[in-house]
This record gives sequence, structure tokens and C-alpha cells, in this order.
Amino acid sequence: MMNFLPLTDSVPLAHIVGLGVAVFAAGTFGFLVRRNLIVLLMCVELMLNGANIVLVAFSRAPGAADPQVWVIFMFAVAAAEAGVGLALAVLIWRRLRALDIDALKELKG
Amino acid sequence: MEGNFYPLLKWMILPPLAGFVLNGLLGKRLLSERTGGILGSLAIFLSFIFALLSVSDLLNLPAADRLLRDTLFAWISAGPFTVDFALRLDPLSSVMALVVAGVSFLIHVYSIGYMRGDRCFHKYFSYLNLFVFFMLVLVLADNPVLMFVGWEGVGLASYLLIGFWYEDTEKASAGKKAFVTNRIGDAGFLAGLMLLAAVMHAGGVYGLDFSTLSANARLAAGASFAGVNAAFLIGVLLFVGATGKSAQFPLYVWLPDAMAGPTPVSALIHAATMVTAGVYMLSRMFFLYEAAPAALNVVLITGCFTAFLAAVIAVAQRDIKKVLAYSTVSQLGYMFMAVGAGAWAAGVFHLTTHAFFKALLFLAAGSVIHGLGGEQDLFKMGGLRRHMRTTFILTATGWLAISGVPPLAGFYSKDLILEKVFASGAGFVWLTGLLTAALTAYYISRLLILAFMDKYRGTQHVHGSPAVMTAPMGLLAVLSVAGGMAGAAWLLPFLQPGAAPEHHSALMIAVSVSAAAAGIIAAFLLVGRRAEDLAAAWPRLHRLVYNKFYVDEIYAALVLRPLERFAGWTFRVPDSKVIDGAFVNGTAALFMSMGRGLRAVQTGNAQFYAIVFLAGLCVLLAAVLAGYYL
Amino acid sequence: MEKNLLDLTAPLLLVAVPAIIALLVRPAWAARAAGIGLLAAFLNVSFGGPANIMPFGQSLVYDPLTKLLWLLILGAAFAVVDLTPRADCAASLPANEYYFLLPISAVGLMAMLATGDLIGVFIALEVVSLPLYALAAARRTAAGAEAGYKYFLLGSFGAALTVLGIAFFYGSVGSALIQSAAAISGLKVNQAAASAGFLLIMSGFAFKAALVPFHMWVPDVYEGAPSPVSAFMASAVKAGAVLILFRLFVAADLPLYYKVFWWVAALTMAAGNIAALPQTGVKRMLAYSSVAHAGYLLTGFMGGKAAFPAVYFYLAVYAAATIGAFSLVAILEKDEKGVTLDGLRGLAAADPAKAALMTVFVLSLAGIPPLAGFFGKFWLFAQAVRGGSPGLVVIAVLASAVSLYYYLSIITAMYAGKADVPAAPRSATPLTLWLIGAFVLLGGLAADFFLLPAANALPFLP
Amino acid sequence: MMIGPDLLNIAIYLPLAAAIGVALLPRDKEHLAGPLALAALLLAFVPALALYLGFDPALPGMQFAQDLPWLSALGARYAIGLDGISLLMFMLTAFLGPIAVLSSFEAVKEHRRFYYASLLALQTGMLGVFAALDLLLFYVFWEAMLIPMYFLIGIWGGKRRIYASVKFFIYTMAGSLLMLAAILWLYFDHQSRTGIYTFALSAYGNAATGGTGMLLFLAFALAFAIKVPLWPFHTWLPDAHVEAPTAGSIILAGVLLKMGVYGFIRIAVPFFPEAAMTAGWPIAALGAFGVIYGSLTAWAQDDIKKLVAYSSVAHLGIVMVGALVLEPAAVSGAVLQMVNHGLSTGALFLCVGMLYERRHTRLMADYGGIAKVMPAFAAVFMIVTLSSIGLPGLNGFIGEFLILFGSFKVWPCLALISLGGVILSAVYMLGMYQKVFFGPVTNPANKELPDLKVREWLCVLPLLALIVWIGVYPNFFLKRLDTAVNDYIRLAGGQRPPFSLTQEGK
Repeated sequence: MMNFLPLTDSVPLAHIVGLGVAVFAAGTFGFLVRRNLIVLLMCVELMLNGANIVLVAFSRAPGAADPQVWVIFMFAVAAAEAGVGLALAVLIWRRLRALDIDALKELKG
Repeated sequence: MEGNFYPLLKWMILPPLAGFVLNGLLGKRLLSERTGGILGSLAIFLSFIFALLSVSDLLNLPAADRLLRDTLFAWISAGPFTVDFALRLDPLSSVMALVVAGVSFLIHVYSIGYMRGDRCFHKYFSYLNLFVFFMLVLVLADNPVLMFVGWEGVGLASYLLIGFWYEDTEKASAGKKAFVTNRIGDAGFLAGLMLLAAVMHAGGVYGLDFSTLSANARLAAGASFAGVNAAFLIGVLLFVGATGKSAQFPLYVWLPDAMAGPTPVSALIHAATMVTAGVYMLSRMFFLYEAAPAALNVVLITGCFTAFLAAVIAVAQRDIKKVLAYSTVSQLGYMFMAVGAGAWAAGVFHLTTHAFFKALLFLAAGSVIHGLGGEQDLFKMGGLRRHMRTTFILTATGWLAISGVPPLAGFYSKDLILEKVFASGAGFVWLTGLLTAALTAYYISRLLILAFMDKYRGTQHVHGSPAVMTAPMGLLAVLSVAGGMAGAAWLLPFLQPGAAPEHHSALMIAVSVSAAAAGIIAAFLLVGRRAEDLAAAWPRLHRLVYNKFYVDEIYAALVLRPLERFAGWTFRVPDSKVIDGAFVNGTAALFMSMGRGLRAVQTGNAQFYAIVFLAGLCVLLAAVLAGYYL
Repeated sequence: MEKNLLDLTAPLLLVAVPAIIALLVRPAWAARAAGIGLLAAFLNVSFGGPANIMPFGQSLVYDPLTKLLWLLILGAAFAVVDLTPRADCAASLPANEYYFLLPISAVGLMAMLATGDLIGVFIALEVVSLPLYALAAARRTAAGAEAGYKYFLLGSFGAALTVLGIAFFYGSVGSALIQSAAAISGLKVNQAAASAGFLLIMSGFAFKAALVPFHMWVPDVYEGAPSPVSAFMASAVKAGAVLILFRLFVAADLPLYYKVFWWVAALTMAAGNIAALPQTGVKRMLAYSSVAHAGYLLTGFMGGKAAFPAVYFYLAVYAAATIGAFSLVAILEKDEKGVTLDGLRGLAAADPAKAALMTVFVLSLAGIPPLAGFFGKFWLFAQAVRGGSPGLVVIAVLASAVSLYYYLSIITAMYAGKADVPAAPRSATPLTLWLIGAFVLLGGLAADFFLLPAANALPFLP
Repeated sequence: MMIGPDLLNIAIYLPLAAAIGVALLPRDKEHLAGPLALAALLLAFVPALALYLGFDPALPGMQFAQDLPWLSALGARYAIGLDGISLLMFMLTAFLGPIAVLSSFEAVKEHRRFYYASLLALQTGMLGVFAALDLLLFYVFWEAMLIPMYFLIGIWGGKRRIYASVKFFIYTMAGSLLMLAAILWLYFDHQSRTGIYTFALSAYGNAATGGTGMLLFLAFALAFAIKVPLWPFHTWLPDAHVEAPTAGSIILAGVLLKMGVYGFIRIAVPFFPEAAMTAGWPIAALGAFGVIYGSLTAWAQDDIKKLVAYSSVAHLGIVMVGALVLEPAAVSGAVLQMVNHGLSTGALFLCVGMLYERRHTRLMADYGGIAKVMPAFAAVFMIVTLSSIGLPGLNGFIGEFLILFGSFKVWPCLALISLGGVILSAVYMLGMYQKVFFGPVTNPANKELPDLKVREWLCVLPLLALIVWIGVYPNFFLKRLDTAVNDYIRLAGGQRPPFSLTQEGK
């Protein structure tokens, strides 16, 4: 097993991870407080990218390039997600004439 | 000496059983009234014949060996319990068997006339046969468990016959009252048996037949239960059973009500035979009481008190059958006094003579009621001696017999009891007994006067009774006259072969005869022409006595109604409200309301879902991290 | 190598290619294409030779274990595809898209269960999820759209968390293989980060498996989605999620996780069952029931790796009963609102076959012997006892007792109630439903048939 | 054919096979459902009778035993067999089944195929419970039988049938589920000690002691106590009885309740003798309390069926005393009393059903004077009533007598309390009888009621015959019990010491 953590680079790993977590947290916060469906979609993308940053951060160790490949997959996934999400948003707009999360409360209880 | 096997015994009990089945199943459809009646009577007659045969064989045995046995089959065997379906004939049971079968036969014959035309004629005979069957089982049983079969069986027959005219709610209730009151006594009987069996088992004795029990009575005397001597306790508990069946205080209340049944039933079951079962049982188990003299005292006092109480109540009754019923209770009290004084043979003697004269009196009363078309109120009778000559003569015989006028039957047995009580040293009891004797003479004379003397006060047309009714009464009258002398000569030595012959002291005879005379004279003086004699003199006392000291009402107020109310409350509150309501349905309601709570949380808001998601995740993460950092 | 690769990919292709065909052909043929593909794949896996190949290392593994899991997924997917045309809503579904998306989702599930690599698992999960978001809204109604979007939002939210978890796990352990989770307990440094990361990963699958507190989407989505889609989500997708979760859980085998999952299991069983009590809509009730069943399954996790046969068997019988119940709802419902308890009134008189089948399914879900659900539950709870969690079993059985109420309410409505309106004309009951019914009825008495192969596959669990 | 396990299997599964057949009858042949069911159960009674007669009372252990592999992955086996105790229960079930079917011919008009299929399936479930020698098999039968019973109450029941059926199902099931947990615990505990996975009943003698043993015992005891039903777990019973159709009540009272006591005898006590020794008295005390309580609540009823239902609480209470006292006579009495209660209470429900079919009411107040209108029925009802209150000469007395006498030696207090039931049973039963049968016919609706029909005679006569037979010659039944009862007491750790009768201070 490789040992990743003792790094010699100038930017400490912790900072990069911190950045990723911060982006993730921002996305999460937005997800929880925003109302517009499109914005929510963007927040989810933000979360995903925050996670990607963390993932990539760990690929700085020698011989640990895998995550760099993985994030490419993630981009594809994110794109597909966005595609489905937007399609659904369009459908909702057509049916409900609203893009507000508060409109989606018919199913409950 | 284990007794001789004697297969004839079972033939005593089988004919009435067959009669019960035949009349019960086929009766209404296949048999005419006449055939049914004859069939029923014949069954009993067969029993009587077999009883005679058996007894004569018994008499052929030497006095010390007089025991015949007939084991039909092993009845109950489980674990240490083995109870045989076994019959036993010894002097005690032969006397009882003869009395039961004999008197029953006479009353069956009488009933053919009395019940003529009843809608349920066959049912009546079927029940009557059932009664005799159970009574004989009771009498002949070789162990107390089988005896209990007869014991409860006669209770059943009594229940069925009291409520025979069930369409009258009051009569049906009287039957139920009899059964339930008897059940209270029976529970005591069973409890006594349970303790007895436990004591025997603890001593390594597993047989429950009377010979074995008798041989091991010392085990009971040596044991104790809950700090009380076991023999005493068993004795008292068995006596509780006897107070139920034999209508002693405090369980006597059912017997007067039992008069709701047809009069021959009152004569047979509620005067001559069934009610004496308690006396018989105590005599049968006397070996236990020998081991526990204190229990005998309980019997003595209770018997004495009952005899007196019932005699007092009898003085004021208007219903002819009620007078006789209380008289029966009182006479049974005498029998228990005898047992309590240690003279069970005297008790059985009185039992026998009482069976004769009380059956006679009841049948006579039945004849009167029959002749008056159902009228039972003494104050609506009067002057019947002219309309019903035979009945009058027969009643008069019974009157003399029960009053204790020598040399009729009642005199011998009652006098013997009083003597024995006196000899046992219970002076106060003796005095009460004597007073009761006077009261007896009074109330029975009052009955005679009110019914037969003076002028007829009723409105009903009076008709006489057929020969089929009067003939059995005649036989009973003969027995009432001669039974005492014969009994004193043969019965007592037969019952207690070794015992010394009785010496009657002239003084005692004089005292008891004068008591009887006093009662009779008082009655003729007081009752006289004025119908409501005592009532006018002491109205409040009369009301108290007439209402039987309100004992029924007191029982109802103190026991029955509170218990019934308690039963209702038990169902309404603890059962419906607490257990079912609060606990069972409450649990269901609790979960349902929790479910509604969860529904409310499910708002439909996706962001709220995410918050729950995240918060839950944080808790889980915290739990995991706490595992590392705490 | 070449042949091996074919062995491995054949089942996947047998599903995927007809699915693509279904997208292209006339709508009337789409169902047939998808069904034939799934059936062919099922037969291929059943009767294809013994396999134990790993052409891409841990990334794709085809072994007896995989075969068992695939059979479960394929069977469930086939049943759903086969029954969809009978559903009341079938006409309003866009056939081409539907019969494309659903098999593709199944392919995703197959891939997810065949990979030993967390990234592979994640991507496969997205392959599962994305079609499902669309399927949930396939009817293009308001409710469907709401269900689809809610599912999408929360699913993406969970996915992001999963990725974050993978990142941390990789960062602390240095590998993204599932089996490397076994190393967590041996880590000198970063053990906390690793186990937290791994927990994040598991939460993503806990979301799909509908464990409390990640379950809130379930009733809304199941209710809003077309009934056949709900059936698929409640059966195949849940089975896949639970199996992956089980794999992750036993791979890590951390005592701490046992504690955490103990509570999750208890809460899930309690909340699922209790929330189902006041429901009147059958779909929603079944949704909550599926939450509760995830809890039961988690109870089995307490037995560790050896609990696999029990978990597998339970999933099989649960999936069967759930598909059966949802399919009946799909057949019986008359509009988008779905079937209510009142709507089931008098069904027994009107259509005794369907009522009887529904009874069998519901009683199996309730775990009443001699139905398969009982044996499943019995053996599942046994695992928890073996694993030393009898307390959880007590909670589980109490929760089962609570669940009886709403399961019985379905049966009661069908049998004891009289219909207010004249019943619709009786329709034929599909053969597939009869087969599922027979399986649910008798599968438990012949549980050996499932438990023994599953026990044999145990060594292949990472 | 040899009298062996094959016959046993036929007796158990013939009803199930018939159930499937009846359920699959075409709609226009629906009227054949009842006769077919009756024929099947009568046919199934033949092998049961052969088993009964072929049973060797002297042999210890199980007879007609069969032990086949079933779920090898679990170690569960298909093991069946009978000993004296289960034999009697088995016979009772096989005997009551046809009567229950016959009693429904006129009462049930709707969904007849389903109805008779349920009754038949129920029969297999109950027979299986009494024959099972494997815990898992036992549990499967035990629970499976709830389903048809639930349907019987829920579909063909009275006004509150839904409430009653759901309550019955959930209440009894909830108790059993804890037993399930206990079974699992035992199973793994046994494996850890011996290395063997098994559910064989015989493997679990004295399976656990101490605190664990007590907990497990209580888990089993709860399941069985609910079924008995022991006070205070009885409230499902009146509801179930009142709402159930006649046949359901007959089976419920006749057989289902017995399964609770049977569970104690076969499982709870032998598995945990130590715990049973400690907890036996309190549980029996609940039973004895139930005797009084059940009698009082029965007294307070105005619905005949409810009265009989509460009387069951009382009757089963005394049976519990006998079963737990571990005195041979009392245990024999308890088993026999179960049969007796099955017969007499079954017959009572049958009779109430006959009344109900005629008048569609169960309130005593609606009757009165029925003895005049239906004399034969009144006689039958009287005999059954007397049997129920334990009149000597009829069956009820033998059981009560043995229980009371046997248990008095150990627990005199409980025996005396139970004795109170002897008095009270006469009060409420005769009170009921009087209200229904005696008095004048006041209600014009009662004037023209027909007396018993041939079919009804056929229902009651076998019951009456047994009621008398057991009362007069109980040894025919008791002698098959001795060995099994001794086995039970041995497994339960031997007899309890009798209370001391020695004179204090002497």
C-alpha cells in the first residue's frame, strides 16, 4: 500500500482537500436553501465537483494517478445527470408552470 | 376382611337407569301415559326387590362380616389416583337402600295418579327414575368419589324436578337456587375430599374406598393443614357439604323454595331421601369424626340451631308445603344432632322413620292440593276431614308420628336422639331439642287444624284422590305407625351389631312425651277457630317469623347482589376498560397515532428530506467518529 | 481470454442489445424485445457453465456469486417487463423509451453487482439511477414529474456524498477496491477518516435501499411513479442496493459499523412499519413496507459475511412478493391516483384469483408461514441472533407484529368489504403472476434450493 | 397398511388436499363444497382412529414417528410423531373437524368453496401442530393455522368481524413472534454447545437455565399464554368468539385454545424446567385467578356466545393449574380436561349456533321458554351445560376432579381458588340456561321455532356420546396418557414436593 500523505509540494494537501470540502459544503448549503429547480441542479453539480476536487487531491502521490482518470468518468456522469435533470425540469415547467421546489409538494404524507 | 364380591348389587342401580333412558328417549312418542308410569314404577320395584335379595344375603353373613361388594370397572386411574366404580352393601347402606327404593316405589305409584294428564308425564318419570338411580349410587358407593357422583346427581334430579314446571319463572329459579346452593356445599365436600386424599397420599395410602379410609383415619388425625387439625378440617368441610344437601343452616334456604316442584317430588326428594344424604354421608364417614370430636360439636350445634330455627319458622307459614318443608329442615336438624352427639345410628333411625311419616305427610298434602286443584294456602282450606276422609286419617297418622306420640315411629327415634344428646352432656342442646319437639307438635297440629278442622274456607270444588294415590299413603301410614317399634327392635342392632341395647329411662320418655303433648294442646287452644292466631297477638314477631327472619333477603343483600354487581363491574371496568381498552386497544391506538405523527413529518418537501438525510448522516458520522476520538 | 470475456459480457449484451432494439422498433414490439433479452440473459446465466473469471481484475468479476446476484436482478426485471403491458398505465407509457430504460437500468444493476471497484460501483449506480429518474416521470404527468424530480434531486445529492466518501476512502486507504475496506481496521493513521468516508459511500446505497434516515423520498416517488416502475425500484433496485451495501458492510467488517447499523436497522423497521399504519393508498403503504423490509434486511447484516444466503434468499422472496403486489396494483388501478384500500373492496368476489394472489403476496411480506416470506425472515433474523444481536431481533419481531395491521387491512378490504361500485369486468390473470405466486407460496418450504447455492457462493464474497 | 407414519401423514394432509380440491371446484359445483369437505374429514378421521387404536400405551416416547430431511441448510427436519398427550389432542381435532363442517351446511351460503377450503386447511394446520416434533415445523403449523382462522372470522363473521379477526390475528401473532426470537436464540445456543444445527424438540430438554432460561421461558410462555388464553391476555377471545361463525367458534374453543396449553406441556416446560419450576406457580396462579375472573365476567354477559367465551377463560385457567403443577394425576386431568372442554364448549357453541340460525340473535333477553318450543334441543343443551359445569358422571367432572385433587397436594391454595369456579360455573351457566329455556314464551318470534333437524342431530350426537363416555369410562382415554405424562414430568424436572401436612409443634 502506498503512503500518500507526507507531501513535499508547496500547497499542503489539506488545503486542497479543504477547498474541495468547502465547494461541496457551498453546494450543499445552496441545495438546502434555494428554491429554484435549476439552481438546485447547479448546487448538486457544485457538490459533485467539490467531491471531485477532493478526489483529485489525493492523486498527487506518486503512482496514484487513478483518481485523475476517475474524475473524467465523473464529468460524464455529471453531464448525464444534468441532462436528465434539465429534461425533468422542462417537464415540470410544462405541467406545473413553475420551477419552484415548493410546487413539488403534492406527494406527501 | 375385604368384603365379598357380590355381582347382584349393580342390579339395584341399573333398572332405574334403564327406566330413565326408556322414558326419556321413547316416552312421549312410543309409550302411553299408563305404560310410562308403570315402567317407571316397575324399575324402582325391581331395585327394591334386588335390594331385598341383597340385604337378605347380607343378613346371612356373620354380624362382623356384613359387607358385600361389586366392582363394576376401574373408573378413574391417573397417576396415583385409582378410583373404582364399586358398590358396597353393609348394614348402613342396606338400610338406606331399602328406604330409598321402598319409599321411591310408593311415591312412583302415587305419582301415576298425581301427575295424570301432565304434558310432560314421561319426562317426570324419567327424571324420577334418574333421581333414584343417583340416590342409589350415592348410597351404595364404595368410595367418596363415586358417592359424589350420586351426591351431585341427586342434586341434578332435584334441580330438574323443582323446575319441572319451567314455564313458571319462579319455579325455574327455585331449581337454580337449589342447585347453586347445593354447589356451595358440594365445593365444601370436594375440598374435604381433596384434603382427605392429600392426607392419605402423604401417608402412602392410595386407596380411596371406605374400608381403607376407615382403617387409616388416624392419618388424618395426625396431620394438620394451615395449622388446623386435618381430621377436624375434613370433618367440617364434609359437613359443609352435608349442610347443602341436607338443608342445614346456613345453606337451608333452598329447601323451602324447592316446594315449587310437584308434591310427590317434595315428598320423595325433599323430605324422605335426598335431603337425608348428608346424614348418611356423615354416618358413612363417622370414622373421621371419631378422630375429630371437635368437628362433631360443630355438627351438634348446627343441627340443634337449625332444628329450632326451622321449627320456629314453620309455626307461622301459610303454605301447607312450606310448613312441611321447614319441618323437614327441622327434623334433619335432629338427625344431625344425633350424629353430633356421636349416635349416628340414632340419626339413621330417625332418618328412616322420618322418611315414612314425612313422605306420608307430603303425600297427604299433595292429595289435599290435588283435591283443591292446586291450592296450597292453609287459610283457604279447612274442614277437609269431611271432604277427604282417607286423606284426613292418613294425615292424622303422620301428625301423631311426627309429634312424637308413642308408640308411633317418630316417638322412638326422636326420643332416642334426645336421650343420646342428653347423655353426651350437651344440656343446652338437649333443652333446645326438647323445645323444638314441642314446637314440632304445635306447628303440625296447627297444620292439621287449619286444613281439616272447622269449615271449608276455600272456593274450589273439592274432590277426593284415587286409590293409586291413597294406597301408597296407606302403606306409609302403616310404616309410620309401626316403623318405630320395628326399628328399635331390629334396625339399631343391625346398624351397630356390637352396641349395647338402648335403655330408655322413664323420666326421659315422660319429659319428651309431655313436650309433644304441650305442643298439641297449645295448638288446639291457640289455633282454635280464629285462623290468624299468633299474628294478632304479636304482629311484628309474626311478620318476622312469617318472613323467615328475612334470611333470604339478607343473603341476597350481603352475598348475592354484591357479587353480581361485582361481576358486572369486573366485566365493565377491569376487563373492558382497563385490559382491553387501555392495554390492548390502547397499544394499537398508540402505534396508530405514532404513524400519524410520521405522516405529518413526511411533508413532501424534498429539501426537508435532504436535511433529514444530512442530519441523520451527521449523527451516524458522529457515532463512528466518536468511536475513534472518545 | 476471448471466450471468458464473452461469457462475462454475454448476459449484459443480451439485455442491452435488445433494449437498444426496443428503442428503435415499433412501440408494440418494444416490450417483447426487452422481455426476450432479459429472459435470454436469465437463461444464459442459469445454464451457462460454471464461471470464475476476472478479465479486468477486480473491476469486473464473473463468478458463482455474480451469477446468483444476476439471476435475482434479471428475474425481477423480467417479471416487471413482462407484467408492464398488463398495467393500467401501460398505454400512457412511451413504450420505446420505457423498454429501453428499464433493461438498461437492470444492466447497471448487473454491472454494479459484478464489480469489486468502488468507482465501478458508483458509475454503475448512476447507470441504474439515471434511467430510473426518467422512468419515474415516464407518464409525463404532474405527479410523475414531481416524483422524478424529487428522486433525481435526492439521488444526485446522495451520489455527490458517495463520491466525496470515495475520495476520502481512497485518500486514507490508497485503494478504491471494495475488498480494501478490510484494511480500515488495520490502519495506523487516518482510520477515522477512512471509516467516515466509507460510511459516506454506504449512505449513498442506504439511500437507494431506503434506510432510515435516507428513506424520505421513497413513499413520494413510489406513489408518483408508474406502478411497474415502483415495482422495479422496490424489487430489483432495492435488491441491488442492499446487496452492494452488504458487500461493503462485510468487507469493512468494522464493529463500529455494526453498532451504527444496529440503530439504523431498528429505526428503519420501526419507522417504516409505523408510518405505513395510517396509509390508505396501497402503493404508498407498500412503499413504507419496502422501507421496513430494508430494515429487516439490515437485521441480517448483524450476522456478518455468513449471513449472505439469508440476505439473498430474503431479497428473492421479498422481490417476488413486492413485484407481485405492485403488479396487481398496477393492473387494478384505474387512474393515476392509484389503488386505495376502499378501491380494493369486494375484489375477492369480483376477481377471486387476483385477490388470492394479493393475499399470498401480502402475507408473505408480513412473514406468515408457510409462505416464503416467513422462512426468509426467519433465517434473516437467525443471522442477527448468531451475530449476537438478539435485542435487534426482538425489535424486528415487534415491528413485524405492528406491520400485520396494515397488511391485514389490504386483505380485509378485499375479502370482508363489499364493493361500493360494481366491480370492473374480470381480467385474465397473467401467467407470470401465477408463477410468482407459486414461488412465494412454496419457495419457503423448499428454501434449500436457494440457500445451498448461496452458501456455496460464500467464498466469493470479497 | 401398517399403522405408522404414513397413516399419520394421511390424516394430516388429506384435509389440505381436499382444501385445494374444494377451492378449485367450478363455480356451478359450489354446492358440493360442503359435502366434499365433510367426506374428506370423515375419511381423514379413519386413519386418525386407527392411530388411536393402534397406539401402544405402554411404549415410552413418540409413536408413528417419522424423521425426514427438510431444510438441510437450517438443520430443520420434517419430524412428526405422537405420544399419549398429542394423540388425544390429535384425536380431538380430527373428531371436531367433521362436526364443524357439518354445522355449517345451512349457516354458510356465501363463498362456500373458500369457506370449506379454509376449514380444511385449518384442520391440517392444527393436526400438524400436535404432530410436529421439530420446532420449525411446529412453528410453521402454529402460525399457518392463523390464516384460515382469520378468514373464517373476517369473512363469515358477525358485525364486528373485521375488528375481531384483525385483533385475533395480531394479538396471537405478536406473542408468537417473541417465541420465534427465543427459538432462534436456542437454536444457536445449542449449536454453540454441541456443534449441531437442529430444531428437534428432543434436543432441547433443559435447554437453558438461570436468567437466560427464565427470559426464554417467558418468551415461550407469553406465546402460549395468549393462545390459552391466560388472564390478562384473554381479551381477544370474546371478540373472536362472538364474531366467528359457529364452526369457527367450535374450532377456536375446541382446538385452538388447547394449543396454548399443549405448547406449555410439549415445549415451554420441558425446555426450561428450572424456569418453569420457579415461574410455574405464578403462571398457574394467573390460571386460578382466571377461573374466578372468567366466571365473574361470564356472569356479567347478556350475549350467550360471549358468556361461553368467558367461561373458556375459566376452564382453561384450571387446566393451566393442572398442567403446571407436575403431579401425574393433575397433568392427566389437565390433558383430559382439554378434551372435555373441547367437547363441551364445542357443543355449546354448536348449540348457540343452532339457536342463532333460527333467531339471528345471541342475546339471552331475546329468548325464554325455548324448552317448550324445542324440547329435544333443550335436553341436548342441558346435557352440554351440565358437562360444562362439571357434573359428575359427565366428562367435565373427571378432568376437574383430577386437576383439583392432584394440584391440591402441591398448591392447595390454587386448588381451592379453582374450586370456587365449581360454584360460579353453576351460577352463570344455569342462569343462562334459565333465561333462554325456562319461563314463558314471551317473544312471539320464538313461538314457532322448529326442533332439531337430522343434520343437527348428527352434529350433536357424537359430542353427547363422548361427553357421557368420558364421564363414565374415562380410563379408555386416561390409560393412553400415563406414559406420556410421566415423560413430561420427568422432563420437567420431576414432581414438585407436596406441601407439608405434618402437625406443627408435635
